[in-house]
Amino acid sequence: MSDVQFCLLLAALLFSIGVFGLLTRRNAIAILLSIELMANAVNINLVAFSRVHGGATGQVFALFAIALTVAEVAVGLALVILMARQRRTIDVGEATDLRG
Amino acid sequence: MNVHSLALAIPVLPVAAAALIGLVRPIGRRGGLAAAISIAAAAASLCCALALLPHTSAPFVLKLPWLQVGGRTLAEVGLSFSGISGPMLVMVGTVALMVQIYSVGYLSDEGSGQRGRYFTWQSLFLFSMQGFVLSPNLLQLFCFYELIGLCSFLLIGYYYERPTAGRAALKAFWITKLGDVGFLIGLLVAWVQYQSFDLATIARTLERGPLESGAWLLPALLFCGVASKSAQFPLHVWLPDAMEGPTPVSALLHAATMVAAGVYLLVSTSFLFVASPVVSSVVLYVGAFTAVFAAIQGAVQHDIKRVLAYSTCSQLGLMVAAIGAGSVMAGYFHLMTHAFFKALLFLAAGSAIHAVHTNDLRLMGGLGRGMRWTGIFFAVGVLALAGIPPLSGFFSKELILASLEEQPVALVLVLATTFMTPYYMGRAFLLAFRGEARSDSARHPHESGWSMRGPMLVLALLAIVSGNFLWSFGRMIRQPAELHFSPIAYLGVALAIAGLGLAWVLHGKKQPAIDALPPAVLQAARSSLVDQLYVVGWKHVLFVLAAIVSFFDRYIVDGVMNLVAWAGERAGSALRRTQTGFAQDYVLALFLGLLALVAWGVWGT
Amino acid sequence: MDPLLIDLSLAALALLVFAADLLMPSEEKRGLGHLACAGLVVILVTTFVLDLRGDAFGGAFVLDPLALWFKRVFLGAGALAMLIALDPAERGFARRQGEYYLLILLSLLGMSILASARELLLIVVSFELMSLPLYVLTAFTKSDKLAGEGALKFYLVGATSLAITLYGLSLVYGATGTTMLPEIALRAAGTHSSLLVLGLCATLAGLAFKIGAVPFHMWVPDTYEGAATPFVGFLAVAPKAAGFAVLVRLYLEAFVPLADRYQPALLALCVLTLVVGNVLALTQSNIKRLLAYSGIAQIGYMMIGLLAQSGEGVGMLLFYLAAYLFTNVGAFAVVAAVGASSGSDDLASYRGLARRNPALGLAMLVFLLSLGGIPFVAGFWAKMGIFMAAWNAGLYWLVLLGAGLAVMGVYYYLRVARSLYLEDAAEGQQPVVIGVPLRLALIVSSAGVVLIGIWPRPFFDSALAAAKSFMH
Amino acid sequence: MPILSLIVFTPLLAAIVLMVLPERSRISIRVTSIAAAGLSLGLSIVALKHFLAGDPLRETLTLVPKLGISYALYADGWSSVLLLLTGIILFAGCWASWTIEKREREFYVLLLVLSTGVFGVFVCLDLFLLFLFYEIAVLPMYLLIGIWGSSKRIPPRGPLARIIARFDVGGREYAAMKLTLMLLGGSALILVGILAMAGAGGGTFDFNMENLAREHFPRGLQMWAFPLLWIGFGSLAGVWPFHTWSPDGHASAPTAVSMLHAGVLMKLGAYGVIRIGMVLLPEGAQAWAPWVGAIAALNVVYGALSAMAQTDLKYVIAYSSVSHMGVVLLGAATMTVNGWNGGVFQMFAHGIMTGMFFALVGLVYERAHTRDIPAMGGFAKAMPGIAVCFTLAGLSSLGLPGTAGFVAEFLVFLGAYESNHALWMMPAVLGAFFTAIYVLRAARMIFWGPPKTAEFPHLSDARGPEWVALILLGAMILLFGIWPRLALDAIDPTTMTFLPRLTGLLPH
Repeated sequence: MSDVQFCLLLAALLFSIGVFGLLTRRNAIAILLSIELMANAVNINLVAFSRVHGGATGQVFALFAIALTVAEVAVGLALVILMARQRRTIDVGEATDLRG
Repeated sequence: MNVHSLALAIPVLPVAAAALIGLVRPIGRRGGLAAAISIAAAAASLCCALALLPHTSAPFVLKLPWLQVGGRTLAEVGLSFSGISGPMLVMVGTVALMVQIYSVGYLSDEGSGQRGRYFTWQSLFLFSMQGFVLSPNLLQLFCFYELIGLCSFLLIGYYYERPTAGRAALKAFWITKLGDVGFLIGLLVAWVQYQSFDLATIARTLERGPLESGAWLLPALLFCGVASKSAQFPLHVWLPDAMEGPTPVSALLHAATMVAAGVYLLVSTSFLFVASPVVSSVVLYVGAFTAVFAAIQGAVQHDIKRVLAYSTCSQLGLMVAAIGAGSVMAGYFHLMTHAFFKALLFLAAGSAIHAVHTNDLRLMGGLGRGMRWTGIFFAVGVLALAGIPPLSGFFSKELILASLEEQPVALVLVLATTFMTPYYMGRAFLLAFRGEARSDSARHPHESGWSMRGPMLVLALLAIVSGNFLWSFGRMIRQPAELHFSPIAYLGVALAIAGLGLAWVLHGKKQPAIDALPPAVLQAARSSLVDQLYVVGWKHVLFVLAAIVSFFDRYIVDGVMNLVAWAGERAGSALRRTQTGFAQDYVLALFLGLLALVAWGVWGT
Repeated sequence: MDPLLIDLSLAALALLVFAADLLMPSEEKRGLGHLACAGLVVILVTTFVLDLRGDAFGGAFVLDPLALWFKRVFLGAGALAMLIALDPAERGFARRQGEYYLLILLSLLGMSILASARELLLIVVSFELMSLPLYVLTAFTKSDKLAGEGALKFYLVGATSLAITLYGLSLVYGATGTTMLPEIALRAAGTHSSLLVLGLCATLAGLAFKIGAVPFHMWVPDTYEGAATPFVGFLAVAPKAAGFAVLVRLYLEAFVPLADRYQPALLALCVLTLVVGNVLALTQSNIKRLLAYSGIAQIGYMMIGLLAQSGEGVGMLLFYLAAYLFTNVGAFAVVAAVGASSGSDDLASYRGLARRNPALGLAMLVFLLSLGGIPFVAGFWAKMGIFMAAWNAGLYWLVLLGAGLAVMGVYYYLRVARSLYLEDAAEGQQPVVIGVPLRLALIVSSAGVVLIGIWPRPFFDSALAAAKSFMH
Repeated sequence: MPILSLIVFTPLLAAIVLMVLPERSRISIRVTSIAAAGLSLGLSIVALKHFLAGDPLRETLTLVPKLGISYALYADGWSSVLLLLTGIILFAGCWASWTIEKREREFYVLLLVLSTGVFGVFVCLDLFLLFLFYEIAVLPMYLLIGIWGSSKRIPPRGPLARIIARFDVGGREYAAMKLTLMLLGGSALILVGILAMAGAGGGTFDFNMENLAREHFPRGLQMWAFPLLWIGFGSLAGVWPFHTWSPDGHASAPTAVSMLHAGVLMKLGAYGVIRIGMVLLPEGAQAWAPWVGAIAALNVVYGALSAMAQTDLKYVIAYSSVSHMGVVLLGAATMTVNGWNGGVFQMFAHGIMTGMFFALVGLVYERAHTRDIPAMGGFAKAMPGIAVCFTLAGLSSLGLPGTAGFVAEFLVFLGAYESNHALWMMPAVLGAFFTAIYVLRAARMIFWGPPKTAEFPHLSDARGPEWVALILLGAMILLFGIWPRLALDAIDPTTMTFLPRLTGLLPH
């Protein structure tokens, strides 16, 4: 199997791990990390593809993606802190006042 | 004043009077004024009818398109004056006028507004009847037929605060309506078979040749209407109850209008019956049976008005039977004579009741002494009805018997009737006017005033002489009119006298027996079996059905609708549970959705 | 004119507000709101006076009638949201209100660019620029636990869907080797690589989250309930419109060659959204949740326009968005007013509103009717147009379903109308008083709803024209 | 002068005027609405005259050409007769609402808006506009019944008792909601049906009825589009089993609303079924005619029997409407000249008659404060005028000659007997007989007999403005019963223009 396919497989694996973490962990930080994992899977994809197609598009895309995820996580952490302030916990399972 | 406007005036005058009294409150509230207007109108209309009588040789029809459908005329409204309608108009006019005059005295102690209402209905009734008689086509006949039913409904229910009056009125209306359903369907059949409602047209079509099929349908359906209005078995049940109305009303109903309408319908459509022998024989036997059946009932009543009612019923049976046997002449002429003496009888009975304040024969007796005039009038009526020559009843009964010579069964039945009629009429007379008074009120009865006696006198004279109009009558309706004194005729007279004799023997003593017939007969006759049947059909079929249907509607049809709404709400609250509030469930849903999409996209198509 | 004009002026406005926020003393920050609002109105007006079209960055950014229509919707929503927010901001977070307006402006900037983006990277970036401020704004009232919770859920689902979108787009890029939409369309025409299909399905999932299509909708009610009402009015309209902008660009331009592959999936989403949205709204007792679910149902109707795969469909979608803008923002404005006076968003607090404040009651009735698709208000023509487009596209049974569900919708809208008009106010319920800006917002939105309802023709014409220019 | 537009929009203008009138000045509110109603009535008479004179009124104006929508009004024979009906009922209804106190202004506003919708449907040639007007006619009902209606709780029994209890059957809000939802559900079907016809051209829409009447739609489309229209419009016309909104709705609604709803709105449904469903989709109509006719015949008997079992006066009248609308649809299903003429005439006759009934029920209820028939009795002495009017209306409903009801029913029976299904005539005639039973029975229990309670003899008869409605409607019943050609001469030509489209397909 070619190295590109290898990369894709790796990315898919990474993505799935992220998904697993996202669904199983209750700790908000851990969840953020899992989301990070998924985002990184994307980056691997992009880099791999840019190898295939040549040109810099893929890498640029990847760089932007990294930047975006960072911003995203920053906001996320802010929200987690807010939760910690309000509820004295960062267990996502605790925040279930809104439902139905 | 030409004939056309005369003919027009006959129905228009009364309806104008009715409108005047009914709609103009000030007039309606003054009973006397109302009576005056109504009587004036009736008199005027009678005059017109009389003035028209000589012109029967020149029949004419006035028409106006009433329903324009599909660009052509579906039905017309109009007047048709002919030898058939001429005498009827006069008879109806006379009796109605007499009854109205009589009512002034009879209802003198009624509330004035009430009398206004009474005379409104009276005039309306006269209008409907004359309009009916003058109708040129089946549709118009039907319309006025129904109006007659309506008017009798209103008049029978005149004492609307008596529960019994209300019931009787509705019973009359419903049963006649039931028959009219047949009549109505008959109209549809007529249209489909003959493409016209016009009697003349239908007659012409028939002359050209009989229908290939279904010729019996129309007359059969028409006879339903006849039977209901003319109280033929088994649709006669309303007639006795109709006595709830004021006695003059009964006189009008039973002599000239309601029941006469049925027979007149039979007369004016007789050519249809001729065309189908089957139906004719049905008519014959129904008539004959009704005659006897009612006569038996009449013989056991205690209520004088009911006796008269049943006698009407049985006399109508005779007329119907005669027409069924093919002799329009006989039936129609009996209708004429009967109208006069039956009206007379009712008015006389009315004046007796007015004096004694009861209908019950058991509480009368000996009234003849106090009320000589009334007694005589009643006696005249009885004799006429019994068919004693030379009174009018004799002539018409002759004709009827003669017409039945080829019909042995019917003949026997009718002869039985001719024997029983004098018996129960005689019984009624003797119980009411002879013997000892059986109640205080009967001891010192006072004769009623001239406003009541006058009309009775007129009718009495007519009851005596009207038989002699036979020949002119025959000329008018263009039928051979001769009395052939066959053995049956003599037998008839003999039976009549025998009947009277029997009555005298059984009830002629000072303390007469009220019921002389064997108990078994009384039992049988009084158990109103037919009535029971109606009640069952009414209470235990119709209303049960209605209850079932409305339950079905409320709880099944409606229930389903509610069920749908309910199911929707259930689904809503069920789905709400999926919204758990756990963020990760949301994410999970997201991924499941993703998987579904991918699966669909990659392997879906 | 420069195609970037609108976006540049938005950015400038944002910077202006930012600077002013730094300089102004913390007492009269209210002025910022007026400034931002006025600025938005000015920009909105310029979009009408100047004839703007053209493209930049080698076609990566385009200003066609389609983009212009979306931008106007965003600007309108933004301006109205500002108006509604003025008073509550003054009351709730007077000192921080500068940030509030700034964030809304930034989000608007993101949307505005998004509407014009024809290049994957630009799409992603502007998409984020739109989304991040929304998370923050949701949690803006820091003291409110519910706001925090709503924001967290919104964020988690959003971040995840971003990752999924990115993943999908990366696959798309991989399969086609380009990020320019027209290019993608050309290259996609040949291939049927399952990689590409995988990619566009993943992308679809990501975007479905943004527009709140079932089953990616679950954040919607919670976020709406949690967030501050004035902001919800904005959140319920602008981002959804933006999501549709991307969907239109991607799926009706770039991925058209693969239409038969994603059409069934889209159809399934649409039907699910219609049914679930309506059914869930049946039994809601909190007006914000009710409007959230009904909004989901509305999204379902808009997706029908997408499914029609025709210029007419897109045009009707555009029209629907315009109608939805006025209707929904207006409805939330009323909710904001009532919530401010009664402190609760429960249906019970709407009892006898028609007597307590007839104008407000009537306005709410108008919005409800419009949501229910009743004649002579905007919503009717919106649904009608969508149905007609669907009919011409041969989606007969979808029309039947939609029409049937619309009746179900009327049921829960009437439930609100009932408490407005039929029930009498419980004692202790004061007459509702509303400030000038909110009243202005209400007047504008209800006027819009009624005008479109009575004379829809110009809107139809321009919407169809815009769509035509896009779907040649 | 755009007479038709005036007819249609006068009530709307009046409604707008009312909104600016002060709530307090009740007399000016009443006068305005009555004046508007009177104007519409007068103009509708003009419209009828125009048609009879041979130059029917017509107005046209294109609205949204891109969607093939145009503003086209046309008053043919049917329309002008139904316009007249609407005018009469509206006018009478305004008078009958004289005693409304609660939020009077809103009441009249909604009433007038509603009647604009009704007028619009009857004269509109453009299906799309027709649909708009239809919705306007239906929707105000929700508030009209919900706010001014009256509740009568039926203690739920039977298998579905629990659910029925949940929905507080008989409550006015339940009735209003049920009515609105069922009718809107119907309108959804109508919408689809209309789109099917208008979009049949493919790609473009054309909603103009006259153009559509020239088209010949593929049989397949007709086969499924007709039932949609039939059920859609039929649900408003009270077609079984979609009639269940009508008893509750009519019973809960205030007097004037019941008058308008039973008197006019149900006619919208029937009008739609014939004028749109049958005329535009002849083949579908032909194919479905047996069903339409059979269910209509069922309606007649079913409605009559249900009415017989009711004890609530308003329910009796409501069910009788169901039965009589069955007659209308039966006439339509016969597809004969007589049947159609009768059907349309019955729309008119029943409208007047049932309007009068509801007006009377309102009066009786205001006086006796009960609608429970067994609890009443002996009213004739206290209120002779009302008694007479009630009897008159009853006679018309049982089809007594001399009243408008007879002409209509007779023509329908005739049509049914001529048609391919002669036996349909039987249930119809039977239904008429049942009507005679329950109507007169009710009349007897209410007005005849001795007074049930001590205060009944002191109740007052109708007075002042209350007479207007009664006299107007009563006069109409008699006028059109005695001289039906007043309406029939207008109805017949229109029937003759439409019917050939269907009879052309008949297998004669």
